[in-house]
Amino acid sequence: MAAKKKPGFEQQLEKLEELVEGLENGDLALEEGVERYREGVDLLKSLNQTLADAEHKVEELTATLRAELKELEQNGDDLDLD
Amino acid sequence: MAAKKKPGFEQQLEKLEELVEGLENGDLALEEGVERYREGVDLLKSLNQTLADAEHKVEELTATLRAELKELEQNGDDLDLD
Amino acid sequence: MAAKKKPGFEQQLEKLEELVEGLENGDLALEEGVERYREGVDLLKSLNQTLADAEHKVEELTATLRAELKELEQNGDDLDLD
Amino acid sequence: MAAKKKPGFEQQLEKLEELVEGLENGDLALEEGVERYREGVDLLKSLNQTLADAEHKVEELTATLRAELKELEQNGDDLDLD
Amino acid sequence: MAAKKKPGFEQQLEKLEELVEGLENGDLALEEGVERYREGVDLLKSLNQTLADAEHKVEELTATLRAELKELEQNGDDLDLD
Amino acid sequence: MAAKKKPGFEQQLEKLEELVEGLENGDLALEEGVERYREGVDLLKSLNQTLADAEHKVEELTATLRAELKELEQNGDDLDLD
Amino acid sequence: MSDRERAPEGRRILNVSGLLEAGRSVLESEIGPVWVEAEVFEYRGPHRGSGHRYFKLRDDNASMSAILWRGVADRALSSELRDGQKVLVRGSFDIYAARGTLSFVLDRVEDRGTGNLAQRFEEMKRKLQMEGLFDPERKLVIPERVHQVVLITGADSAAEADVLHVFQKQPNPVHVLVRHARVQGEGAVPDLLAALKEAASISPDLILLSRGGGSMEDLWAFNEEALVRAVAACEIPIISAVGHEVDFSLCDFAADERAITPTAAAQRIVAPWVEGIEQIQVLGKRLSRCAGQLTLEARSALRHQADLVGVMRRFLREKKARFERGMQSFTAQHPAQRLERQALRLRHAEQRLMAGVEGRLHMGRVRLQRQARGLASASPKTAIGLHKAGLSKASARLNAGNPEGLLNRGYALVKVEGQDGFLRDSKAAPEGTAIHIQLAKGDLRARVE
Repeated sequence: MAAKKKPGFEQQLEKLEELVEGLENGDLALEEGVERYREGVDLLKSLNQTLADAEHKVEELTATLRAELKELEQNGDDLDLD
Repeated sequence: MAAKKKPGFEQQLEKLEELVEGLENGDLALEEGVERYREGVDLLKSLNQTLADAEHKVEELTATLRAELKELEQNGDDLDLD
Repeated sequence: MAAKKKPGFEQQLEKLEELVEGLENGDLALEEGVERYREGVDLLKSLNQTLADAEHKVEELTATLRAELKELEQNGDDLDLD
Repeated sequence: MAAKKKPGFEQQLEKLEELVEGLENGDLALEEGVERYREGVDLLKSLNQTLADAEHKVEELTATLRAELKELEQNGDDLDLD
Repeated sequence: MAAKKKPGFEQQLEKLEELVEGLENGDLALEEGVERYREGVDLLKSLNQTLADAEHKVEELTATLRAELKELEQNGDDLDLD
Repeated sequence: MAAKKKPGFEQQLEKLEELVEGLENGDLALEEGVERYREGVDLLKSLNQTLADAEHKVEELTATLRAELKELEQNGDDLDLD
Repeated sequence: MSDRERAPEGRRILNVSGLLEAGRSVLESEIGPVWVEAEVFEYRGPHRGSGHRYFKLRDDNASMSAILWRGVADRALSSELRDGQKVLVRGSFDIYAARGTLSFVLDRVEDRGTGNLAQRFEEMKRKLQMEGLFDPERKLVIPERVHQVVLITGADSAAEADVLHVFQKQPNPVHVLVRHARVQGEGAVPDLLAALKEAASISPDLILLSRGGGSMEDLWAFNEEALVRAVAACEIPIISAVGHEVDFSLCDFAADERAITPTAAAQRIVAPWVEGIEQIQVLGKRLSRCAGQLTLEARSALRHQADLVGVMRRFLREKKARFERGMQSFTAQHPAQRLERQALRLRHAEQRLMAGVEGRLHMGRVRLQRQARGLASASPKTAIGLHKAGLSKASARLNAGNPEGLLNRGYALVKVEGQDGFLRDSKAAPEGTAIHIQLAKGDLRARVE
């Protein structure tokens, strides 16, 4: 549902890295630097969101997984009774 | 009766193992990793489901056969009942 | 929105530097000297404004960024509880 | 707005100095001397006005510059707070 | 405005000098001597007037100049505050 | 205007002296002597008048001259005060 | 032993070889050579290379590796051992150090004999064996994990209970279809044959043919040729679990696999499922461990890039510094000095201008004064004075020559009234002539008498 053509987390991260490097080199014009900063902030926001979403999803999945494992363990306990 | 066209338990298990190994190698992009994780959890659920499905299922073969025969009769009148 | 054809910060700064060189050479007529001084002051004003605008924009963005970073760190801590 | 074809300050000053030399040489008829003096006074008036105007303009500009510098310092403080 | 065909101060002065020399030589008839004397006095009067006029004009010009300078200096005092 | 046909002072004086010499020689008839004498007296009167007139004029002119000189010197003093 | 010296705390530390050596010596001293009654299991005959026999010995509950060295076998065996054969053996434990495996090494082998039925059993077995009915190539592969199994067993039998107990106790998705059949006595074989047919008709993954233990007579139905052949011919894989571990039936040989007991058979089916569950659990745990890792790396990577604020601050600071440098050099160029210089030049010109004009005026005045004084001194007053003196002298001389001076001495001048010239002859003045007499002082008018 989420991202079809949206660049992935790593791609965005690389873009952010490039951006930071560009800013560190200092050859940028002031206005360009500010624009890059804005892009960087947007990227970071987007990355943060992506990460939070991923974490949320992972948490949900982990909850499901735990439940499944618990169920399995109960079965496993039955096993141990033998 | 249960899983005929559904990928077999072994296949699913193998797939899960591959998936876990892939995740453990850790070279995956975040979204891919989460997706794999989801697949893993789904697989685990499915496996668990497979296990849970037929549990304690004991039937009389005679009854089963009768039921099948009945079904056969209904479906194919042409068929010899003998 | 602001500057379309307005010369960039660096261009203005270079212009200012040229101006200073011209003033240092000192061969200027009185009126020209004053005119240059006026241009210099105008440039300084404009540069100052540009810089202030940039700083303002950066501050705003930084506030956003800080919020994101805070979230980034807090979320990470939540994750550590796992 | 100011001087388009009006001779510049330096040119006027040179003219005045030539005039003074003529007066100092003393070969001039009395009436001519007085006439030159009148011209000299006119030139002086004009030069003084020009100089005063320039000073006034420079003062104004300097005031503007000071204000900008003050603002800049304040902004600079803001920046350091970051 | 002043003297168009009127002989200049120096010319009159020379005439006066000639006149005085003529008088000093003393070969003149009584009436001629008196006449010359009269002419000399007239010339002197005229010269004196011319000189006084010139001085007056110069004084006026100087006064104007001084007033102007004073005014400018008051403005100029503001500059010294810099 | 002055003396065109009127004999000058010096000429009259010479005539007077001639007349006096003629009288002094004494060769003249009484009537002639008286006549000469009368002429002499007339001449003397005329000469006296002429001389008095000249003296008067010169005095007047000298007064004017003095006034001018005074003025000239006073102005000169003013000048020196400068 | 020397290890002890390296362990000052008194801990005894062994290496693996040492431990195994210790184990071996304990086994040797504590157990030594013993007699064991057991069933041969997984017997494969002489090893192709060495001629030694490697197999297993077992009872109902346990099994162990056994080795019969070639030399011992040659001496102790009249014929090759076979699976299921009950034997009395003597031997002792040995540890194969390279693998750490424990083996029972035999030095004596004695067969535990069989009865009358055994004779028939052996004949039938030999016959069917000759036909190749028991050939391993004929055997069907038992599926790794069985989903559906048909259990053919006696109604309310211990075997059924045992099997179902296993299925119920352990988690598995196996669908068990039970087909009760008579398993001994009259009609047992046809019923079993019918059961086989029915079972095969629904194509399960596996058929489990099971019966509890009993005497050879009790179990004999499972040695009947018809059933044995049907079992061998069945297209569905069959596991045979007839009797106890010591009890062999020909069905066992004909089946695709033999289980020593019904319980063992059930476990054989369930075990892969249990293993599967364990596998799933392990994988599940590994999976959940990956979960944290997944976002952790992303987060740390993101945090690593999070110094954007600092970078931007440095960026801005540099810009600002350059601006400030420019500004300082500009403010150093304040035009005040320039203006002052110009003002100075102007003041100088001004002073010179004023001094110039005053000098000019002064010069005119001085010249004029000189001429005025010259004029004053050249005034014609002196000349007038001189003329005055000359005139007064002339006046004196004139007076001296005045003919009227005679009158003072008493002379008188007489004129005929109205005639010029003095009267020098009285004749010229008859009586009555009016005459004019001029005296030194005053005139007289008279008439000649």
